[in-house]
Amino acid sequence: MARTFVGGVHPPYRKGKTCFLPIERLSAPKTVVIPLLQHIGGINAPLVAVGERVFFGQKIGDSDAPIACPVHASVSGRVIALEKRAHPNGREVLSVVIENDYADEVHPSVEPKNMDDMSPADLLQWIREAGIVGMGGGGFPTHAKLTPPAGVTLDAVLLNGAECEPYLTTDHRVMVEWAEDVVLGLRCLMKVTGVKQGYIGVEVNKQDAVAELRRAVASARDIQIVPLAVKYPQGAEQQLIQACLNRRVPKGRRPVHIGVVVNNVHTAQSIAHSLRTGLPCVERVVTVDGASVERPGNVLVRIGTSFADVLTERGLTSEPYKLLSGGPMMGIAMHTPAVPVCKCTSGILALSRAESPATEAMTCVRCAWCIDVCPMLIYPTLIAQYGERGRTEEAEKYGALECHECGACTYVCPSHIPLVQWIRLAKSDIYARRNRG
Amino acid sequence: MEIKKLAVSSSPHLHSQNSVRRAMLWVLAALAPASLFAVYYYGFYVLVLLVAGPVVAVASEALILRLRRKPITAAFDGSAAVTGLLLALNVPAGASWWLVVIGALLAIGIGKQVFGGIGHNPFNPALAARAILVVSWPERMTRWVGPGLVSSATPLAEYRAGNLVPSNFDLFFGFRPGSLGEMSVFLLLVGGITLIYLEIIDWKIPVSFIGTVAFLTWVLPREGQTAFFAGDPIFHVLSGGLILGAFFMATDWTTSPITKRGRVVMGVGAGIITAIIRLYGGLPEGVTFAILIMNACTPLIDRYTLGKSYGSVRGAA
Amino acid sequence: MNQIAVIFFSAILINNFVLIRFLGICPFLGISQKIETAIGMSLAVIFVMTVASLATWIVQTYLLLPYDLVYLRTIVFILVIAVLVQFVEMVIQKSSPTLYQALGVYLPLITTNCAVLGVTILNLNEAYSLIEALVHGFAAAVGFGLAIVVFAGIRERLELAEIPEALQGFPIALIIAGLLSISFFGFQGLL
Amino acid sequence: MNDLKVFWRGIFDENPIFRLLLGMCPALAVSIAAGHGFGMGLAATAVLVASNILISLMRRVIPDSIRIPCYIVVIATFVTMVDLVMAAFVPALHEVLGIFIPLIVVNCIILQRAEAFAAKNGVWRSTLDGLGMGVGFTLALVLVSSIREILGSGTLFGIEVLWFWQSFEPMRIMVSPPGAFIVLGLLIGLINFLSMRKA
Repeated sequence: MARTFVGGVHPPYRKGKTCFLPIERLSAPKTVVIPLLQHIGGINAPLVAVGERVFFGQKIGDSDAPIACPVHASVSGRVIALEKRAHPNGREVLSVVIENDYADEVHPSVEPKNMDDMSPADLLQWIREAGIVGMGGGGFPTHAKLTPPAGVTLDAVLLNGAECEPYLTTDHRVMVEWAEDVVLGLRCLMKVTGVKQGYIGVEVNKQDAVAELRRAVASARDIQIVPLAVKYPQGAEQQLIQACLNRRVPKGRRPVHIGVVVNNVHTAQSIAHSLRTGLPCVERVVTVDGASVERPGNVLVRIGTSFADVLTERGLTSEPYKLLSGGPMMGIAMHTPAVPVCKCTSGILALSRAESPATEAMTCVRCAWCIDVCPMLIYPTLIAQYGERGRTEEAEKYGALECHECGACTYVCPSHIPLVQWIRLAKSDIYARRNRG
Repeated sequence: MEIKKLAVSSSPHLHSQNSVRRAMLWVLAALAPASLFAVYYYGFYVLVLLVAGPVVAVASEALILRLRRKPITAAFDGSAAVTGLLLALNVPAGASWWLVVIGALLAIGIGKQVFGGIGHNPFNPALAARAILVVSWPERMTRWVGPGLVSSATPLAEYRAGNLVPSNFDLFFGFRPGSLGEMSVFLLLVGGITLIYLEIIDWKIPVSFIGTVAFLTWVLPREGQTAFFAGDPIFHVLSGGLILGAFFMATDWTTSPITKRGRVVMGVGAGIITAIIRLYGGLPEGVTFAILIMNACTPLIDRYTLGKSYGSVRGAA
Repeated sequence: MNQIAVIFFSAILINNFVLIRFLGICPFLGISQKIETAIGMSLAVIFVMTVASLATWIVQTYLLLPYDLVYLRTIVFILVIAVLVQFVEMVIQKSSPTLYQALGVYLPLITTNCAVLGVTILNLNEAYSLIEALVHGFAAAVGFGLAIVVFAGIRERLELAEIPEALQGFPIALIIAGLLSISFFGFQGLL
Repeated sequence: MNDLKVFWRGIFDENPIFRLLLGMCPALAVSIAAGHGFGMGLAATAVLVASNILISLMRRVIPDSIRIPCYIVVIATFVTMVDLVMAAFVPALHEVLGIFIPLIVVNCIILQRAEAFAAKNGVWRSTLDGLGMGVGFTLALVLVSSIREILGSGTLFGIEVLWFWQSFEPMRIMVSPPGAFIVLGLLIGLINFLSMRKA
C-alpha cells in the first residue's frame, strides 16, 4: 500500500521521453561559470584570482558563515574572469569563470576516502569540504542539516526519491543506475547522525528504481524502501515526512527539530561518489526535456556548464517559449540561456508554448479547490487576496508563512489566478513588516 | 538554433486546464436531463421559459458589465447562464414569461452585479431573485399545473392540506406537479452525482443537507400532531426543491463555505431550516429561504470552521 | 409558557427588530464593519435592552399607569434609558474592567439606539407582563445581535469585492440588509 | 455662508438621508406609501425646527457637560407635543406611523443638527437650518415612498397612477421590508453615481 499525504494534485507525468534512457556524459564545455553561491546561506569569497591556473576539483570559493558550502573547479584551466554573471535564481551572482584546458588535471588534494576509517565528525567535515548541498532543488548545505539542535535526538534519515515533478527523471535514473552509491550515501548520513534507521521514499511509478534499491539493500534491516503514492508534491520535505513517518514538521521549524534528516537521493549518491573518488561535487545529472529539445535525456554535466551549451549539444528543434531551471511546478523561468548549471539544477526544460500555456487571471469564485489540494492545509486564495491588498496580518493568519510554493493551488485554479506569485509577495511583505517592527 | 526571447513568469508553469467556463458548462449539462424532462412533461411552453432565463441573464450581465466599463467576456463565462437556467427551473410551469425575465434581471442585477459580479455575491443570485418573485407575486409563483398546464397543487401543498400525495415512484421519476426543475429526482441525481464525480461540487453539502431533512422530518411530528418518529422522510426528500437545491444551489461555489467542515455545517443548517419551515412554517417549501439564510451565514461559518494547517502541531523542540 | 416562547422566537426570527421592524438601523449599518465589534455591540445591546425593559416596566407600572401619565412615556423612557446607560457604564467600569473594555465604547452609543426606546414603547403598547417584557427585550436584542453579526460577516467578506464605486458603503449595506430581510421571510407564518 | 445656502444645502448637498445618511429608520419604515412618508417628514420637520429654535435660544444657558441630555429632553418634549397633536387631528396617519412618531426622539438628524448647528448659531439661521433639513428629509422620504408605492401598489398618494397599464401586477416586495432596504440602497447609489459624474 503506497503511502501519501493530505491534499495534492495529479499533473501529467511527461516523464516517458527520458525515464528509460541511460545517463549520458555531456562533453565538458570550453568555459565554465561557477557561481560562488550555489546553496542557501552566505555567499563564498573567491579563493583564486583572475589569470590563476586551477586544477580539476580545486576549492575556489569558501566562507566562514555558519551556513555555507564551498565550491570547486569542475575543469582544469585558467581563471579568465571573476565577475557577476546571470544565475538560475534570476539575479546576478559573483562567479568564477574558468577557461577549460581539457587536461582535467586533478588537484593534488584529491584522494579516495574510506568511510569505515572515518569518524562521524570527519565525515561531517568531509561532506562540507566536498561541497555537498541538497541536489533536489533546495540547495541547503547538507552538513548543516545533520547537526540536531540541543535537546533533539535524531532518529530517522529519509532519502527523497519521490521525484514528483513532471518531466524530471534525474533522481529516477540515479536510483536505477547508481543504487549502490545511493545506499552507501545513506549509510554515510546514518553514520554521521548516529541514526539506526534509514528510509528511502520512492513513488510507485518507478518500479525499476525500487527493484534496484531493494537489490542494493539486500537483506539489510537498517534501510527501508517506502513506496509512495504518485501525487504532487510527494517530494516536498514536509509531505515526505508525513507520508513515510506519519509525523508533521511544526510551523517555522525544520525536519531536524522533530529528529528527522531528509536528503535527496542524488545528494546521497554524490556523497558516496565523493568518498569513493575523493572528488568534490563537480558534476551532476540533469534532465533535459521539453518539446523544443531534439534529443531529450539525462546528462551528467560539469557544474558551471551553461544552459546554452547543454541545449546546443542536445539540439533544439524550435525556439523554446520558456526555459526552466528545475521542474515545471516549482522551477524558475530563465530570461537567458547563459545561466550555468548549479549543484541544485535538477532539470533544464525548453518548453513550447503549447506545453506551458499563458492564461489570463480572473476573479476568485471561491470554489476552494486551492484549499482542497493544498498539502500545507492553508488557505491560498485568502492569502493571495489579502496579500494583493497589502493586508499582511490576514495573510499571515491564513497561513502565508507555511507555504512552500509547491504550486498545486495555481495548478488547479479555474480562474487562473497566479496564487503562488501573490503568496510569495505576501510572505515578503510579512517579513518586511517584521523587520520594520 | 538561437534563442532570442524567453517568456518569464512565476511558477508553476503547468495548469490543469480547469476553467470556470468548463465547470459551468458541466453544470449546464448536468441540469439538461431534468430540464428536458420538464419540456417533455409540460410541453413546448416551458422550453420558452428555460431558454428565456439564461438568455436574459447573459444579456443583462453583458449590459451591466458594459455600463461598468468591464470586459463583457465575463458575461459568457457560463455563470450567468447557470444562474438564468436555475432561476427558470425554480418557477412553476404555469408561470408567465415575464416572471422569468424579471427574475433573471433581478438575479444578475441585485443578486450579482451590485456586489461586483462573479465571485463576490454573498447570496445565490437565482435564489435571491426567486425569493423576490415569491414575495412579490405569491399566487403566480405557486400556480402549479399538471401536464397540459392544467391547474394542480404540489405534493408538499397537498401534504400540508392532509390530502393524498403521489406515490414515491411518481415522485422519484418526476410525474407530479412542481417547479420546472424539481420534477425528476432521478434525473437530478444523475446530474448531481456527475458533478460530484467530476469534483466540481463537494458531496458534503448535498449529503448533509438531505440527510438532515430526512432525519428531522422522520423524528419531528408535523404541526397538529404529537407522535415523534412517525414522519415520512422519503416523501420529504423526494418532494419539493430539496434535491435541486441541495445539489445545484446550496453547492454554489461563491456562496457556500470554503472550509470542509463549514460545508457540513452549511448542509446541516439548511436542512434544519428547511425541515422547520416545511413542518411548522407558513410556506409549504423552505429550501430557498434555508439556503439564503445559510448563504448569509457563510462568512461566519468559514471563520469559525477554519481548519488547522499542516504545521499546527505541538511537541517539538 | 407557550406565550413566552412565541414572544421569544417571534422577536428573533419573524419580527426581527432590524430586518423586519427597522429598529436599530443606525448601529446596524454603522457598527458592522468588523465581526468583533458587531459582537461587542450585540452583547452591550442585549444587556441594556433587557435591563431597560425591566426598568421601564417598573416605571410604567408604578408611575405612568397609576398617575395617568402615559402621554409622557417618550420623555420618561428616554430619560430612564439615558440614566440607565450611564449607570450601567459606571457600574461596569468599577466592577469589571475587562467587561468595560469589551463593552465600554458601545454603551454611550446605545442611548440613541432606537431599538432600545422602541422595545420599551412596544412593551407598553402590548401591555406585556414583567416576564413577557423581559423576554421580549432580551429576544429583540438577540435578534438585533443575530442580524448585525451575520451582516458584519458579509461586510467583512465584501472587503475583497470589487463593488461599483457608487454603491460602496451604505448603498451596498442596505441592499445586503434587503436580501437578508428576504431570507428571514421564510420564517413568516412559523409559530 | 449666506442664509439661503443654509436652507438649500439641507435639501441637496447635505440632504439628511441621501448625503448625511441620517434618519434611516423612518426612511425605511414609513416609506410604504407617499402619504405616510409625507406625514412623517412633516412631523420630523416640526420637531426639527422647534428644537433647533429652542436649543439655539438656550445655547448660552445649557452647561456643556450635560448638553446632550438637555437636548434630548427638549426634543422629547416637542416629539410628545407632535405625537399628541397628530393623535388628535390625523388619527389615521398617527395609527399607521405608530411607534415611529415617538421614535423621532432618537432620530439622529435632530440631535445631530442640535449638536452640530443650533448649539453654535443664532436663532434665525438655526430655524433656516432646521427648515432646510426638514424639507430635505421630507422630500427624500416622499421620493422613496413614491417609488415603493407606485411599484408596490400601483398608486401614488392613494391615487391610481398606472391607468394606462391595465395588466400591471403590483410588485408586493416593494411594500414589504426588503423592498425598503433595496430601494433606498439603489437610490443612494444612484445619487452617488450622479454626483460622482458631476464632480
